[in-house]
Amino acid sequence: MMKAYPLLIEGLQVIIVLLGAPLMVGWVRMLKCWLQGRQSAGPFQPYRDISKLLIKDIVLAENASWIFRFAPYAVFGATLMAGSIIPIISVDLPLTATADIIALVALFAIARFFTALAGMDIGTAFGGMGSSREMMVASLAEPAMLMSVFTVSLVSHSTSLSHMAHTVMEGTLMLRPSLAFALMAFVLIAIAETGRIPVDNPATHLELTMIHEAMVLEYSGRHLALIEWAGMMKLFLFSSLGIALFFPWGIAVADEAMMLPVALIALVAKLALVGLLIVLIETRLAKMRIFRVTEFLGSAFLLATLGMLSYFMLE
Amino acid sequence: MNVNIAAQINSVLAALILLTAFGLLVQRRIYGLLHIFAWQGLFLSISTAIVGYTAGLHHLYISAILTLTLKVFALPYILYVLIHRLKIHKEVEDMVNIPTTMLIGIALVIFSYHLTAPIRELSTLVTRSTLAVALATVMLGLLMMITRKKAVTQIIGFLALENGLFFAATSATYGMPLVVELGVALDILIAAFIFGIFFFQIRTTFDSLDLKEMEKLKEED
Amino acid sequence: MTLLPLGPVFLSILLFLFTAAITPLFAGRPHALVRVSFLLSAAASLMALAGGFFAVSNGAVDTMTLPIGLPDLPFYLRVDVLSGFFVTVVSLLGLFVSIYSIGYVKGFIGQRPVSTLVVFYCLFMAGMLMVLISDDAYSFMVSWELMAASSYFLVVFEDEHASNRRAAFIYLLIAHIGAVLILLSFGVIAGFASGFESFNGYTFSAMRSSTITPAWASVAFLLAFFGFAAKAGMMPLHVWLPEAHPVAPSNVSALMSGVMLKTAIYGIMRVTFDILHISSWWWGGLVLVLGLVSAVMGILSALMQVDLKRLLAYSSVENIGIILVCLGLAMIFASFNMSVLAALALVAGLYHVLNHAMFKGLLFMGAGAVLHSTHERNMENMGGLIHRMKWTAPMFLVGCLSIAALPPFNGFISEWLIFQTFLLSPVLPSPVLNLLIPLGAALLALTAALAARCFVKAYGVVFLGHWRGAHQHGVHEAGLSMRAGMLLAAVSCLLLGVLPSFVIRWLDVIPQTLVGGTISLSAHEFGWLWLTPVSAGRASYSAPIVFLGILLVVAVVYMIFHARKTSIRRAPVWDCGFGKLTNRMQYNSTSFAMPLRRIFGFLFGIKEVARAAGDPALSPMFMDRYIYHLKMRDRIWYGLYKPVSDASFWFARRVGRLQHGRIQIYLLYSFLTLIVLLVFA
Amino acid sequence: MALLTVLGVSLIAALILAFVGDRRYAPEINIFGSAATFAASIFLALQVYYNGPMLAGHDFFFVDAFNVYLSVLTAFVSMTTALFSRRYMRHEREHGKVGRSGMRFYHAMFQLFIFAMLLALLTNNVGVLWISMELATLSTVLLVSLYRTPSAVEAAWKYFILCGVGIAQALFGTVLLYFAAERVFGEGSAGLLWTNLSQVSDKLEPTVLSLAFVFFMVGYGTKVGLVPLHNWLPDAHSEGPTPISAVLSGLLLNVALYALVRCKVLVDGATHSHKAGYIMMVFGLVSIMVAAFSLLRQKDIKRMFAYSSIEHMGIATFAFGLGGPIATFGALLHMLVHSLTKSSIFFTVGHASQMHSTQEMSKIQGLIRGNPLVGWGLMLGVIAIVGMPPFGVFTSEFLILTAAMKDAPYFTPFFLLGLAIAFAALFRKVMPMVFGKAPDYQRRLKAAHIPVFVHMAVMLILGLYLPSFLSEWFHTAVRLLK
Repeated sequence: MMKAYPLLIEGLQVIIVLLGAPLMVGWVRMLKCWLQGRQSAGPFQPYRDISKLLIKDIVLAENASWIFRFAPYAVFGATLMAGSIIPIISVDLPLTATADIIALVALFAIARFFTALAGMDIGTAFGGMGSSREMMVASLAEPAMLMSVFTVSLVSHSTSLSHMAHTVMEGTLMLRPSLAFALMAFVLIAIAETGRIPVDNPATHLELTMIHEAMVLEYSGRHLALIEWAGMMKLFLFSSLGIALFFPWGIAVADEAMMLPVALIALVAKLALVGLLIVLIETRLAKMRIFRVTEFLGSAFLLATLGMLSYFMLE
Repeated sequence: MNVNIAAQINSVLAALILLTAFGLLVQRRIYGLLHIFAWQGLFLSISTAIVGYTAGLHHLYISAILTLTLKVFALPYILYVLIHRLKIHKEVEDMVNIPTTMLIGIALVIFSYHLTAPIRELSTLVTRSTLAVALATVMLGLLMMITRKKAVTQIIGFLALENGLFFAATSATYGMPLVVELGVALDILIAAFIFGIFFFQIRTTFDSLDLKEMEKLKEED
Repeated sequence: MTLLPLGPVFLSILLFLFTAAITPLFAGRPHALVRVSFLLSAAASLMALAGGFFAVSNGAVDTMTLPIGLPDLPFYLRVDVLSGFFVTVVSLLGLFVSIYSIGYVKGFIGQRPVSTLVVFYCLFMAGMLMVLISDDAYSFMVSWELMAASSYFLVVFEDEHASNRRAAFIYLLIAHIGAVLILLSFGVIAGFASGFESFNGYTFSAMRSSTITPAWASVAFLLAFFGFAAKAGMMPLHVWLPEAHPVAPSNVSALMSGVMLKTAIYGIMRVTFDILHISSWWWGGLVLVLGLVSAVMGILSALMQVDLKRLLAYSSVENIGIILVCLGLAMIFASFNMSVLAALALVAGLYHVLNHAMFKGLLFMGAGAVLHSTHERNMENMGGLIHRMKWTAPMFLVGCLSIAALPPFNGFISEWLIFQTFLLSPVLPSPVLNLLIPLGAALLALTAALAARCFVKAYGVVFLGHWRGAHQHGVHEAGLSMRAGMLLAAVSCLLLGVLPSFVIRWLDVIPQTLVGGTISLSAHEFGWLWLTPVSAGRASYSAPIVFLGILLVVAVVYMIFHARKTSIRRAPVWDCGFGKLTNRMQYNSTSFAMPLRRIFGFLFGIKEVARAAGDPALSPMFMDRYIYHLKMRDRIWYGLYKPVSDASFWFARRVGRLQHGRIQIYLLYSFLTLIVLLVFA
Repeated sequence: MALLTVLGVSLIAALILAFVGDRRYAPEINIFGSAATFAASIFLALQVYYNGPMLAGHDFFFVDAFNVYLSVLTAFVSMTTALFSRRYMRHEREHGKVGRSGMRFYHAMFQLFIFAMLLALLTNNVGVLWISMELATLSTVLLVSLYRTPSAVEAAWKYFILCGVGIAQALFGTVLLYFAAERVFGEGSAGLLWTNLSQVSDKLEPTVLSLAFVFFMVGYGTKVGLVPLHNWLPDAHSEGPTPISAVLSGLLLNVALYALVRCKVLVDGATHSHKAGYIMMVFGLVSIMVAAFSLLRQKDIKRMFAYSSIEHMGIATFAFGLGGPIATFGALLHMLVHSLTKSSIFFTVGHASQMHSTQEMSKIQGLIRGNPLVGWGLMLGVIAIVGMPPFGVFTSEFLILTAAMKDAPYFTPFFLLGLAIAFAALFRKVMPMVFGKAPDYQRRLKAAHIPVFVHMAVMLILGLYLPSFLSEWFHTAVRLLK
């Protein structure tokens, strides 16, 4: 029984990730419609999109090789794996010990690696452009991301996600400049990583501005469904990662089965807030020129490094 | 002849040798050079004989005779014949003008004197004071080789330098052992043959004995 | 019974030499030569592998002396855990590459005599192994230079092109200067060991026990470090590496990049940890900083390349940088007597040594297979090879994933360990270091991300998309032995990535001997499934679970989605309605790197010229074609090496004036020399 | 007895060859003479090995560990050079570069030259040492101008004058030495015998001896080819026939250095200071640097290797100046291996220039493809000469450099710079010659392969395994030179 409980929670979390991600995206879209004065399709539209795509036949580019066909599975698999690691509802997941924060970043990197390869595979200028830009963004965002979470792990003397969440949760509420810097950096990076405005625009196929969409332009059918779903999960996971690292209060601790409903409610509330934040940012800001992105990410990197330095200098 | 007089005569000869060395340095005409060179050889030979007599070292006589035959007769004669045969210009050109050469020469004499001073203190020989002259002669010979433009004059300078060495040997040590003296003489003889051959080789390949022709092998470009 | 490890290693060296020696017997029968010699070298590698493996797992020290060399200084040979580890690395890749070479070298038959390749290949392998087991300065230097000289001949194997000769020249020059620096370093240490009254001071054991003043120890360290770093390809001494590795035959490039550079790492470790003992922390700081510079600059330069093998070569610079970062950290910790942390850093470094050997060997073998079939090194003319090289493509992908430090492959493990080291570093007594270490972590993270980018580019441009070159006839899959060699390397990449705890348990004895610390107790707190370098609370990673997890998810998703049969239709790609897509319109390597040129271009001397060609009178708006020139100057070459070479030639001209041609001047020299000496003497 | 054979055979051979040197069998006589000398020298070496140093001919000859190995080396290299010159000179004769009298002259002078060097090595008399050094110069002067081209005559003239003047200064040094000795021994030959002098060297007058050393340094230093007294060397090496370049580089420089070191021992004993050593170190270092930089700009292949000889003589001089057991050991070894390596390089260089009818390096290409023996011979020779293992030069440079790092660390950066530049210069020039495609004007050639093989083998063996008798000799010599 002692064994079954964590496994149960793990299963629950996977389901939450799988099902919650489209819901969150739907929520963001809905909010956006409201704010922009449009009529929304409701928070459940993403489910409908995915199931529609799943049913559809696949049209494959002539030149596509097995990489192109394998990539959606790899992307989905890596993202879901990441989803089973982040402490979303409970800090004591059996799989959190499997991979720490560095491995988590690497899991996202796998997804990106394969997406970029798929973009190159079809042999169009679009695909290549998307891959090139995606990897540019990633090559700046990834170190910044690591720096940002490293700051947290320096504070918590650990890179294990559950341990980090524990530490922040149990620590007295104090204003740590390092964590503040890290949080700012994390927000910037999360925006870039999840392909939101002002870095990328998930809603557009305007050729010269897009990054992520350029890579997956040739996907269709269930491949596209997997990619889209994985993208939604990524947004969900980044949000919950930020929550787990910086605002973990409310996440359940081991052997507190009673805490689970509380944790769930807290999660929903926090994610709703994150969605609101995203929508606010996206409606307030315009998309940047692609080479402004480097400055954007550069400042994220700077902030993250400052966070780390301030840990050594000030704390 | 007592030692004192011998020493005096030797000093006079040394002075003469030094004089001839300077003479070689300033002489413009090539036959004149030959004459001065022959005189220098003669002085050297007499000096050697006197030292041999005073010190009772009979092998020095052999040296003296060798010097006489080689330096006074054979070599000047060979050179004379060569110059005559090869129709070398009589006038000798210097690289550096003569007054400057002389000044440098005087400086060298003073330098040699300064250098040999500690040795002079050590030596007990009658000839000890002439070592400076010997060294000066060596240096003046070298200076002559540096300042002259013709192959023949270089050879004369070289031979004058050898004279200086020879003089050093007698004045510092009453002569080297006989084996060495003979060997040195043999070497000089061979050298004389070789430069004789050389003159012809140079002459046939360059049509001139001027050293200016022989400046092709160099690193500059 | 303990197995004595030196015997197999020594026999393996003899077998290599024997193989080189019997080459003349095969005159006129190149096919037989290639088959026999590379099979023999594979056998020899296997033998050395056994010796090296047991050396580490037994932790035994085995010595012997060979009665050659100087009479009072025979060749001292010794295998301990450190050399055992490196012997394992060298011979493991040697084994794979030897198998690969059977097929690869066959491609040269008919074009040029392969016997020189065979001879120098064997000498090269023997030289590397000898470097690792020699235990005195003399035999070390002999082996070191044997390795350099034989690899030089391998680099210059295709000698018709002046550029190849130039590459080999630069290689040998820098290697030799490095060797002389190492030699001088040994000179310093040996001077303290014996005072040069006898030859005994040259043995490493005498050097170990010598007491050396800190100032001279630093001199010795600097000399040795820069000497070895020249060979390792550390920035800014790396210039030979991107020249030499591409022009060598690919099997040789694999060995050079994969393991030869590691012998330099071995040298640094041997001198600093074993012989000198670390005395001040700035040694480590220096190594750390230079390692970081190499890592970042190496990968940036790699990204700019269009030549596949050059790209791989620059990536070696990066990886050497990463290894040096580990060594630097280990040295810093060791100097503060933090043995557990030093052990962790060392394990990370050694693990990366092993990993880099595997994946870089694999990638070079893959590049060799590509070169073999396309006769092309320029990536701008490649593309779509995944359709034609059905075996090479996935194996190359494994290499790319590994080098990009993606789980579940091996590159990630070492990367992970390095980050752990950075994050675990406590507040050190030196404020400079406290700022340096976070910065180092940041730069390392940047390097890792850029590496991923670089290998997306390499794989994408070479294997994916359409063929960009002029002709694609005769592009074919590599032969069986080549595939076997690559497969073995790919499998070891995966195994090293999935089962790290076994490897760490195996090599943990090395930090124990070198810095007196060990991580094995904590590393296996949870059993073999989990990697927990210090404590489970701090960090843990379970490679098998991650691997199986991803595999499981992918399999499940695949099965679910394929439950219902859907038809797959092939269609042309979206062309925006213009309908004139050609293969030249694909993103190529230059365009892929464009964003990066915008960001990091200031580090390189970049000159871009784009202009339209065509008749402007005819149609000023629509040009026939555009011409694009990209010129990239290596700033280090022009800023550091060219001035030195120019200065040498300038000085040589000056010195040439000494030889004036005029005999009187010569006489004047000798006259003046005489006078000067007389005045001063 | 062996001693007389060593000296006598070459003298007799010289006399015979003076008359029959242009016959068809003359090269064989030449080879036979040198081989006999070599055999006798080995016999002599065995005697010394078993019985220790020996005096002979009323103390006129003295054979100890230092000079016996140089004699064997001299005899050996002269033998291989004679072998090489058989094919080489035949080729020159067939192409009309030398006439009958030239051949006669060549053979006779070759043997006379060997005789002079052996005499210089074996004599106990410092004066006779000087005489034979002069004889060695004189016998080779006309060989340098053998081809009678303007540049050959010019080179020979410079060689003659510069070495003549130089060696004259050594005579002055000898006179001063004798002067100092006379005060201990009195009149007579005893004062010039090295064995006597070395026993009483601490009684000799230090001021005189330090003055004498200056003259020795300038005098014999000219023959060693130390900068700035070296100017004759590149000219003479590049213009003479290649066998002569080989023996000049390989042997004459060694013998001159031998003379210098013998004198240095006496001076050190008298002055009890390291002044002579420092002078030698500075000369060595300047030679290394200047030669290295000069190497960078060479166009003529033989000239280039002549500069390389200057560099290596600089290294050996530096090491002798450095002193101490390891450096001196290294210097002795360096003389040996440099001589073997350099002469072997000259063998291949001779063939290479014959194949292309030029000494210009830019025109020599594709040697490995044209003639693998010549190509690989040159390549491996250069690898050896720049000090890469497993060849002998590495061993000596290893010892010298490590010792220098201990005793004179401030000199080593210059040393290192010189070595690096020389390495770069040599490889830069040699690679295009050795590798690449063979040009169409390249001629086929029957190369003399035995000498090259033999030298390579000896170099390789010395690099990997120094026989114990050799090292015992060296150790004895080191004790002697302390």
